[in-house]
Amino acid sequence: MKTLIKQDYSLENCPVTEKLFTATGFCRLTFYAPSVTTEAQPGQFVMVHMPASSGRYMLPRPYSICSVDRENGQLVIFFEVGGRGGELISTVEPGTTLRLLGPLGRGFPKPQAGSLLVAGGMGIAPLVFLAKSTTVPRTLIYGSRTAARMACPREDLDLPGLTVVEVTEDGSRGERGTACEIAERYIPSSSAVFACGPRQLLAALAEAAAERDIAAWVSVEERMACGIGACLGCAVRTDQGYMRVCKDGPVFPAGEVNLQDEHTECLCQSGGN
Amino acid sequence: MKTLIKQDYSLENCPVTEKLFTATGFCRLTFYAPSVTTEAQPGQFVMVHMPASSGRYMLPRPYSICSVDRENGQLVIFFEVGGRGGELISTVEPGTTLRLLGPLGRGFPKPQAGSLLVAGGMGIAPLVFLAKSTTVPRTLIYGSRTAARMACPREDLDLPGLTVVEVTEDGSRGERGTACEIAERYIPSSSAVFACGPRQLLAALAEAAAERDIAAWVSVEERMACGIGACLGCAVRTDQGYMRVCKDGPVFPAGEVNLQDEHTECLCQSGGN
Amino acid sequence: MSIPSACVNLGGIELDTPVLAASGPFGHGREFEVLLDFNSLGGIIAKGVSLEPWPGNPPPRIAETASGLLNAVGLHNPGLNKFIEDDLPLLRELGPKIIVNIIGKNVKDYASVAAGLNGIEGISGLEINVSCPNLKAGGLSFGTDPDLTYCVVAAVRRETALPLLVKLTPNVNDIVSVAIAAEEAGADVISLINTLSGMIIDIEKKKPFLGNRFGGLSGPAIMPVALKMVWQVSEAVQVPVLGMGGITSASDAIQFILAGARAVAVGSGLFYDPDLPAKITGGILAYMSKHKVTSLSELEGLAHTGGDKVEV
Amino acid sequence: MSIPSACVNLGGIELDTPVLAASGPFGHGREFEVLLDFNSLGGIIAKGVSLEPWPGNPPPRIAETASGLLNAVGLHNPGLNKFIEDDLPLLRELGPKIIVNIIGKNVKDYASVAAGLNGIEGISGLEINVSCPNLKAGGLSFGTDPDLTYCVVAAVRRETALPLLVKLTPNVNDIVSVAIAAEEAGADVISLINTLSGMIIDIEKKKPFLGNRFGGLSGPAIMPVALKMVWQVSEAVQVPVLGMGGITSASDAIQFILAGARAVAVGSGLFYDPDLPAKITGGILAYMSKHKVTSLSELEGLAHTGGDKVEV
Ligand SMILES: Cc1cc2nc3c(=O)[nH]c(=O)nc-3n(C[C@H](O)[C@H](O)[C@H](O)COP(=O)(O)OP(=O)(O)OC[C@H]3O[C@@H](n4cnc5c(N)ncnc54)[C@H](O)[C@@H]3O)c2cc1C
Ligand SMILES: Cc1cc2nc3c(=O)[nH]c(=O)nc-3n(C[C@H](O)[C@H](O)[C@H](O)COP(=O)(O)OP(=O)(O)OC[C@H]3O[C@@H](n4cnc5c(N)ncnc54)[C@H](O)[C@@H]3O)c2cc1C
Ligand SMILES: Cc1cc2nc3c(=O)[nH]c(=O)nc-3n(C[C@H](O)[C@H](O)[C@H](O)COP(=O)(O)O)c2cc1C
Ligand SMILES: Cc1cc2nc3c(=O)[nH]c(=O)nc-3n(C[C@H](O)[C@H](O)[C@H](O)COP(=O)(O)O)c2cc1C
Ligand code: FES
Ligand code: FES
Repeated sequence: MKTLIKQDYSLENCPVTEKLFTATGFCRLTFYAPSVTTEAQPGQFVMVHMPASSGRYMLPRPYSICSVDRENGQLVIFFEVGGRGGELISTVEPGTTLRLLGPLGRGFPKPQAGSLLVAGGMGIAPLVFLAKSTTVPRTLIYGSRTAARMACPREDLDLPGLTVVEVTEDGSRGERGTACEIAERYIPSSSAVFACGPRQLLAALAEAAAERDIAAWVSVEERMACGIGACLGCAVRTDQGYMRVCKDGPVFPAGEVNLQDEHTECLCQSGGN
Repeated sequence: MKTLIKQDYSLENCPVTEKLFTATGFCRLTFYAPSVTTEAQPGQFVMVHMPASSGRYMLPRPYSICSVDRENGQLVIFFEVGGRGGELISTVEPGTTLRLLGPLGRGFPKPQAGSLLVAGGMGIAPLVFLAKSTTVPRTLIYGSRTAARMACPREDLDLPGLTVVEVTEDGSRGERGTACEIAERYIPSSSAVFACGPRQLLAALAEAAAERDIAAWVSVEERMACGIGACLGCAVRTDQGYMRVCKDGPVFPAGEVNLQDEHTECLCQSGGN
Repeated sequence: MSIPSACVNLGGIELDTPVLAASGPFGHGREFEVLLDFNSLGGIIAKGVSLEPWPGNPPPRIAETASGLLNAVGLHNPGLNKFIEDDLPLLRELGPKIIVNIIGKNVKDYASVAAGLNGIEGISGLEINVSCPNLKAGGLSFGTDPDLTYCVVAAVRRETALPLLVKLTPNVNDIVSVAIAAEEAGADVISLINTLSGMIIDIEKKKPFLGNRFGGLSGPAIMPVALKMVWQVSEAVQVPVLGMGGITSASDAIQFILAGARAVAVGSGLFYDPDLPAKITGGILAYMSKHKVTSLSELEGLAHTGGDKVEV
Repeated sequence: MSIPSACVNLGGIELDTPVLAASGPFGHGREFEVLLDFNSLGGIIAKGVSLEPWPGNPPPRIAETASGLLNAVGLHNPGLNKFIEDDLPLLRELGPKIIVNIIGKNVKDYASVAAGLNGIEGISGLEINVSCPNLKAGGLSFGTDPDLTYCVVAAVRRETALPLLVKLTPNVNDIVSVAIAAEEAGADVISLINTLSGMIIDIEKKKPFLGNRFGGLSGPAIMPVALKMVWQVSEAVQVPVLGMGGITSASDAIQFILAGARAVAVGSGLFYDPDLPAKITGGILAYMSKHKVTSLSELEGLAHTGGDKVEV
């Protein structure tokens, strides 16, 4: 008979040690969270609970681990203040605490020399951690609609061995074009692709990599409730049926996950849990 | 044909100018609210809306006007932080604003010499305003369970012509007993009674005053939604059927309002608006 | 590109904006007079009026719940005659179209209220509230049964030539069958939803908090339930739908329109913010501009066909 | 005075505390292992299990609403065999009593799941989820009809000697008649409520947000609705009631007990705070001490008789 495997995440009250709005609407929060940092791997994420003082019943929100300082137990998340949850989280001041559940999910494999990292918009968050996890020669394409939304501070990307290619759709910073267009130029000469961003970007990259038989890994997002694999709320369609983004992902081999998910037929009239 | 009578209340964003916790759990908030203070009469109240930042859907809360400084447009409310609404309101800091709807309801008539004012607990709030509205000789009985809950600062009651009698149930401050017991001693020699506090207190005072044919006015509380007489949510049983505490009250002639309201038969299975 | 228009025709009632005040919270409008910009309201649905005065329920009548409001006012109203004498003249002067919500304890009462409003100036429509307790059926409401709903609506239809809205209760197995019954009986508009039945308990006093024990739940808490019913009913009936239940923003209102509502009503949201109708009307117009839509008919029910397939 | 005890007997199942994990949010418990003090949980109701694996609904499956959670997981589960092999062994080790929630697309399926669980160690009871779509009746759920409910419960009753909970859907006219049907068919406990049916719409994409369009609403938003149904059902049936729907505090749980519940279950509240069971159990004991009550049976349903009349 199988015995229980202890999970390696925990839910802890973690003090915020630093807050920075790196651009209008983009917030970088640092926590003292040694319970998370010791085990955290690039591509993993945390569920951030709402400030207790809000008194509101709201689900915790998933955010990628953007970087860790293991020695000092510091953990960084980086997010766009898009909705009510992000807004509430961005109001906390250093000194106060938030509950963090993590580290969660399966991260990226270790990048080899010649790896191509592709970030669309906030998809940069997990790729910063990934880029920092090695010093082999590697390239990061960081794409965004426009310069104002290129919120990740440039210093965060000044890493040994890392070539950074910036691209904006309107050409307001770096090259003009989409991350995908630029990436397609680099893919043929890359050893593997690691990507995070909008679904269309991931889908296009997956296709381009598959054509050339290059391994590709994508981090996907889905609405979550538990974040730990219990509720089956964060399903994504894969070759093996629905899998859980929070537990079986968020990083999947690009070829195994359905990235074009348009909704299909619906059976269940009454909703159904 | 009747024409519309313009109402004399308004809903305005009013800056908080001062905040004081007069005792643990008791908050006194001062607003700059000239739209309310010019017309406000003792016994009237305001509906205090929740801070916009709370983002929560919550009804505004009714609080008596505790005093006004008409010249400077200052309005004071004084409340016990009992529930979620009061808690939120008590978190606002001077400089921020809250929406106030007021002045609302019918207040007390003008007290003549020899009037007896009786306050039970937070019932003190409207009686401070009433006591301040005149200088004729008058007596205020201020009762509370215990000294720690006697939250109204003594200075607020140092008024020309006002005799203050403090009473606590445990004798920890002033006389020992209930406000009602003490009031019964004063009623025979009083010209009229003005009271605010728990229902049982009001009921007992109403009876004692009626026995001696002394006019008595009570301010009653009921759960409110609109505060302006529209929704019929704040009904209290009176001689003329249900009346609205917010519009027909909160001050009623003691003899006309049912102060013992125990619930009666319920017809409506489905709730019914 | 031409300027978007917020006008709609709600079952024969021309509205300048698709936002109405729902029956009840607004009372008879007088009290909100100074708080609200009446240009932003297409119509006002007066609080339920019965033939004779109804006393309403014992207090407390109001309780707050998580993102919701529980009320047990009990359809307290002054009765038809006083409504016509005291309230209607004032209502008429406010500007928006007036719709009178009518209630009764039996079919005849409903019909009599409708008849009593014939020939009275300034009424643009009637809304039948079928959520009233049916005294013959042990207090269960008419609106839980398609046949009873048909009876009430047909009886009122015989008495009035005014546009007829029928307001359904959500406390049912199958809202669609009730809506179809109402339509067959002559409804020009289906209004939904009324409040969900609920209660809370005072754990210190160890008894129900509300004087009537049970109350009706409104507010944002119920919005997903309301929206689904609007979706289902608008698929099943030909007449337009007036959607309501928990609307507190333009984005909420737009959800109802995309789900199939011709117009929306705001109830308990008014307690929270009397500027809501103005904000909603403004927000709908802004959305129309952004999405390059000039008439609300282009948005009505659009979510059923997956509106985004064509646009960028 | 003696120490209050939180033990209850729920239809033959002895629970150390009256707080259970509701079926679904908790999955099969494994993931919550490190987050939760299992001493504070009287029982765990496993997520719905069907005879064959069910794939569940297309994503997105989760949306947040005002004080509520809308889910359309679609009863995704690995099927009976895998449940017995993979999940049950782990569940058994957690400590609390295990109740298995069973689902089916027709009466036979329900019965087969029950039969398949006979003789398996470590199961203290079965909970029939009658909210499943009945494929024969166009997808309407079994639980909206008393007769269908009776059929399902009776069929499962014939297959099992375990205590039988029947979990009702709130999307009905009259919950009482369904509860009575379940009792007559052999239910030992009535569980209520399951989620309210609802939806939300993405106004940018102009289509329903959830992959399945419709979902089930849970969380504090629905608590008043749940509480009223517990009140009504507990008056009408002899068997105990397991109350749930929106419980996020001890005071919520106490409201359910005063309304007539023998025990309570916590569902989506666990997402918000895995410490809830501990806080609720602790809060109930504190309330019992304060109110000088040593057994929960003294509180069960007390609000029906106006419990405060005797005390000070
Ligand atoms: C594993 C994972 C890692 C993530 N990492 C980051 C990160 O590092 N930085 C960052 O900015 N965002 C990240 N996200 C997305 C982030 O979780 C959502 O933007 C956030 O939950 C939105 O919450 P809100 O309350 O601010 O907005 P809401 O009010 O909830 O919604 C605002 C918008 O966000 C979208 N949204 C909400 N939740 C999700 C979700 N789970 N997935 C996709 N879209 C969603 C909604 O569709 C809506 O348009 C991640 C998501 C996942 C699943
Ligand atoms: C005309 C009027 C004037 C008032 N003046 C004052 C005042 O000057 N100072 C003051 O402290 N309080 C006053 N109250 C009572 C005050 O409105 C309530 O205590 C307040 O609404 C509670 O809100 P909450 O969110 O803090 O508590 P909630 O979480 O809403 O409830 C906490 C407790 O307060 C009680 N409560 C809530 N609303 C009311 C209400 N409308 N009437 C009676 N009890 C209620 C509840 O029964 C509950 O026990 C007044 C009430 C009215 C009707
Ligand atoms: C205090 C109150 C009184 C109401 N009175 C009536 C009424 O008289 N007739 C009616 O049809 N609906 C009545 N309703 C229901 C509302 O019109 C509306 O259907 C419901 O509140 C849902 O909308 P909301 O969430 O915007 O409030 C009342 C609602 C409230 C809160
Ligand atoms: C994600 C999720 C999955 C659920 N799955 C089931 C299920 O499999 N079987 C069932 O009977 N109820 C299921 N439910 C309903 C819950 O058990 C519970 O009845 C409902 O959520 C109300 O309780 P709550 O407000 O505490 O969540 C599910 C609920 C949620 C939120
Ligand atoms: S969020 Fe619950 S399983 Fe992934
Ligand atoms: S609170 Fe609406 S009528 Fe008094």
